[in-house]
Amino acid sequence: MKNTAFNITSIRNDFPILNLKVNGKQLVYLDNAATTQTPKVVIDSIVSYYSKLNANIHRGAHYLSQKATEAYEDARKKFQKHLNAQSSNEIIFTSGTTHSINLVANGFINLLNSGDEIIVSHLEHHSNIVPWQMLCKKTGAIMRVIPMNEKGELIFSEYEKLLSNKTKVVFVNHVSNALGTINPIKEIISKAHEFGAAVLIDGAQALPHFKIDVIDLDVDFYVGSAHKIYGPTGVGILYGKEKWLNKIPPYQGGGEMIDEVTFEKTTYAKLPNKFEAGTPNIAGVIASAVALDYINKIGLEKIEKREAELLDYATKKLLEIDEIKIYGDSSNKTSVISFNIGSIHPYDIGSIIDNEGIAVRTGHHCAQPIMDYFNISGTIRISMSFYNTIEEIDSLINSIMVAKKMLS
Amino acid sequence: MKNTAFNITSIRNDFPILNLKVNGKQLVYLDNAATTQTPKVVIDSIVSYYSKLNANIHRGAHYLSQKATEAYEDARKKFQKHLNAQSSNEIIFTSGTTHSINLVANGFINLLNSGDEIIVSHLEHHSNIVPWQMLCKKTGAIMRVIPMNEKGELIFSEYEKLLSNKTKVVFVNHVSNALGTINPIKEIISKAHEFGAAVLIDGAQALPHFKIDVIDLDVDFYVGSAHKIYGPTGVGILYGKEKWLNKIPPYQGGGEMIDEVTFEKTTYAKLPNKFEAGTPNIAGVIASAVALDYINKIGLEKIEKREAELLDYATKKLLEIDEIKIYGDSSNKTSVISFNIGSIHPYDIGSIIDNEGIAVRTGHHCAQPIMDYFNISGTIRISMSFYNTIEEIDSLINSIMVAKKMLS
Amino acid sequence: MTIEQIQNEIISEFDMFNDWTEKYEYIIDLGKSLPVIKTQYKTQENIIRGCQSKVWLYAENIDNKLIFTADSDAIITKGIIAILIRAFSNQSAEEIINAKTDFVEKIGLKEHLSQTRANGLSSMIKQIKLYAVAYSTK
Amino acid sequence: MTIEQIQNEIISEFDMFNDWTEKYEYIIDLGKSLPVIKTQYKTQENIIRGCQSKVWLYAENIDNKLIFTADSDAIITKGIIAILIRAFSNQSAEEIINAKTDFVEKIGLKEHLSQTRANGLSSMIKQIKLYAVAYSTK
Ligand SMILES: Cc1ncc(COP(=O)(O)O)c(C=O)c1O
Ligand SMILES: Cc1ncc(COP(=O)(O)O)c(C=O)c1O
Repeated sequence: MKNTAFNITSIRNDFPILNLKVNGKQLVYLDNAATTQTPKVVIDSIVSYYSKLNANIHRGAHYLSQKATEAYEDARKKFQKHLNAQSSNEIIFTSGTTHSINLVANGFINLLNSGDEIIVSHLEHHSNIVPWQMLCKKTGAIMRVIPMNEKGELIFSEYEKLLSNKTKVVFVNHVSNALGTINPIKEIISKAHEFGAAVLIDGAQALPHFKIDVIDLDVDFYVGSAHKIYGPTGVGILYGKEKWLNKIPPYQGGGEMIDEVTFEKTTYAKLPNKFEAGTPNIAGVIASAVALDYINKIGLEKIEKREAELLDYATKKLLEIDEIKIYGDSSNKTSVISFNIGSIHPYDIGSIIDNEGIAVRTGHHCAQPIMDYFNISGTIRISMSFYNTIEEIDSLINSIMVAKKMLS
Repeated sequence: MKNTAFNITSIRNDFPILNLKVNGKQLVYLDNAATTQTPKVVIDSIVSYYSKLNANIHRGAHYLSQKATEAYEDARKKFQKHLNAQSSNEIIFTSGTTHSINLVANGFINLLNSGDEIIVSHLEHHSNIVPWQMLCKKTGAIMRVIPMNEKGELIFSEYEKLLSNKTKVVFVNHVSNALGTINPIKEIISKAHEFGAAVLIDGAQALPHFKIDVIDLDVDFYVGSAHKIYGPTGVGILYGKEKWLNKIPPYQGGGEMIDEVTFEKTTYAKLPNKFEAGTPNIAGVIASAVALDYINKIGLEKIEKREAELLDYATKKLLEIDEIKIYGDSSNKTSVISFNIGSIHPYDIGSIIDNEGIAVRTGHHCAQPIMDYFNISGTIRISMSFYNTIEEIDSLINSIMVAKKMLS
Repeated sequence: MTIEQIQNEIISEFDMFNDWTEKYEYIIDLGKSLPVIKTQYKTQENIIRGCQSKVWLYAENIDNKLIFTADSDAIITKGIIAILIRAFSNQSAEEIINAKTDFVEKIGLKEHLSQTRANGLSSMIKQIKLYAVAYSTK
Repeated sequence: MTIEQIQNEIISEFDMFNDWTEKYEYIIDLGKSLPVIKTQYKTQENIIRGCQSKVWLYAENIDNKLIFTADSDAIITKGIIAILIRAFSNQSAEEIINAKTDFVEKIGLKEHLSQTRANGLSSMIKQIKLYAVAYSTK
């Protein structure tokens, strides 16, 4: 049974790094959209893997290899269940969101003809732009962009106008990493399907915050990174509908993804191995499933609620600062706030508050098109996790006030 | 100062897993060519990363992000130094050997024309065959195969005959994973260079055993996996000459590998970032450098010597078994022995000795062409590391005798 | 006997073994006595994928009962498949489809007989059920 | 003064600060007084890559001395570059090429002024040295 109260002290104790002192000050980590911190259970599972289980998987007939294979395949089943995928064949482990997107984009090389169209949103991370640009270059397909408005929301009516029978793929993030905007992906997907287009949703910033149901969404591809959902670095998730994963060719060649190899001809393995060439990040994948268990034990509804409270409080407090401008004020957003103060360069504020132990991100957040839209070079971005506290937000505000004073 | 004696007890104590009991028996791990075990210092460095350092790298202006970036870039410098590369720009971190090879193979798409030739050896792992087959399919290039002899050695004179001005790339492993044969790569490289061909050496099975000097070898690309050199899973190394890395296009699109992104046009970052799209396996890369330090502290000459002793002993003992046939008896090989006993299926022996805690690999070892050459479906392969012991080899031999008896 | 009865019989037989050696010796013996598949069915199509050793499996429908024959190049695999055939052969398609398969764990096969990718043992059971499904819809 | 003398001067100035706030206030003040680059040189080519904020740096050769001017959109970056210019400007190309750069660590800039990829600070120093090399070979 889940307990109903949210015990912040006990939760913070789950994360060893949250006790760290930085420059003599208590670390205040508000850069969770870049990477989340790692609970002890996840770290322990890595230690346990290398101390008791380490072996190459799938290929071995010995005990360790079988145990490691089982743990690896159990992780796949956990992600399948978590995303409500129909089959574990639909879950591919990659090295990150970026790898997942490249794998899918590469898969469309032979499915696109010159003049076909693909649709991206103005809110994307570079990882969901560049692979598709590379694809356009190779195929002659044309990229169309769903525009955004001042609030940092996509303009749905413009999206509808872009769609046509020429549209073959639509790729949009579920949540914007730079602004926190939650996009209406269910509607985006169903509209695209009316024209027979496939939809890839970049869920890197959504998976840490709420429950995803790929069947309900009817999404064709859904991708994310373990390091953004309290798991280790070097692991990505790719959900793909079985029919799509069967349709697109393998991305990488190597061990595991083959059935038979001769110099004349190679036949590829079935799903999911077709897309998992070489030795995967075995320890990382197993630990990612432990991270998933961890957040599910807390409960994603509780996480969502907690983060909404933090967002409300931080927004209110920040808005009290003179000359602040928050970018992206959709009513539907995650616990991310992107802002600038007057004409002060975000880097100046970031550097100064860093001396107070406050970790925020400054810059373009790998989303230059959004910066171009607002005609700025970057923002200060705070991104909160359920383990952050009201006190931490107060520290942030105090430090910003100090920085502001020093800089004017 | 290095101590000169090889203290096996203290070395074995460095590896927590070596004390494991399997099916009630002491684990005897002889599957090191598949993956090596992980010393405690490496495990500790992962724990320490997630407890004190975890942050996304390169993009952040805050303390943790900078410290993590420094540790990551220090790891790059360690590999540079270890391989004697001229610049740290020549070291690219990937997710594994397989990824490294695919990255390079992809890079040649626009450099090959229909009718151009590429040369592979008969001794390759599937990871060094399939990506090139995919490349041939895309470019119309033709794949030529360096044949092997009964001893499991490449026939150099045949290689020389294959070379011509049509040859654009040669890719050969340094050491065969299935047989242990050490190939004469220095000669292979210099011959290829006479015809202006680039050479990729798959060093997955060489890096754990001896010192590599990329300048002395004059190799164009050299690749390997951290999980085979006592490091973690999910990390690969790619050395490439700067001129080649500048010539080939990026493999994946995403964050970090770009300079500027607009929807119209994207410019790519300089080396090494051009090839490291997305958040890398930060913890894994840092831990890989710790593994490198670990083996360098023991000393690769000492490791080579120790492993040669184990190889001699094991070969001698195995040859005493009736009806044994060892595949690959080059005088120049690493501590790998591939064999069969009479007409017994390797899987049968592997399964039985597994019950005695002995971990060996059975099957085609991702090298079907070698199996086809010997007209067998697979072998039993033992692969020894410096931490293995004479007593372990004795246990292996005893268990094989038991299996042999049960099976005949 | 019903499938369940046969499975229970197998479980009690395996219960008698004192250690893995006895069990393996038994499996090896079973392997030697496996009802051998006719050469004409030992084809590429009848190979079960996902096993480290080669396994051919074929089913015929005789008087509304499925008769399985099989072969493998590894003797232990042959022994395992002999156990599966004993449990499932000579039964109706419907009974095979509905049969439980957890006896495999109960006799400690899953534990001790490590398999390569996707567990060869489950591939075999899957293939047996697939045959039953195929025949039941004919 | 030689580059080394200037650098020592800077080090002793920085030694006097009691905490990071004083140091930063000083850097910010320096930023405000940075010898400003002429607009015509504030071009795309003169941008230093690898800094999170934009940095333009330009060098002129006047009487065999290199005169550096610079600008940045961030004030702290401006302050840092002002320190670098103080250390390296108005010196001969050769002296700049041979100058040590470890004073940056000694004044605790490397420690406290975190930079993005490839350390913006080292990019700046590299660019200064590159200018010197370019002029010395002309
Ligand atoms: C010679 C050789 N090349 C390539 C590989 C593939 O390495 P990885 O699976 O780590 O990508 C291996 C390991 O299995 C190998 O032994
Ligand atoms: C929305 C979005 N997409 C993609 C990525 C790229 O993820 P990764 O760097 O883990 O590949 C990120 C993270 O930076 C992101 O926020």
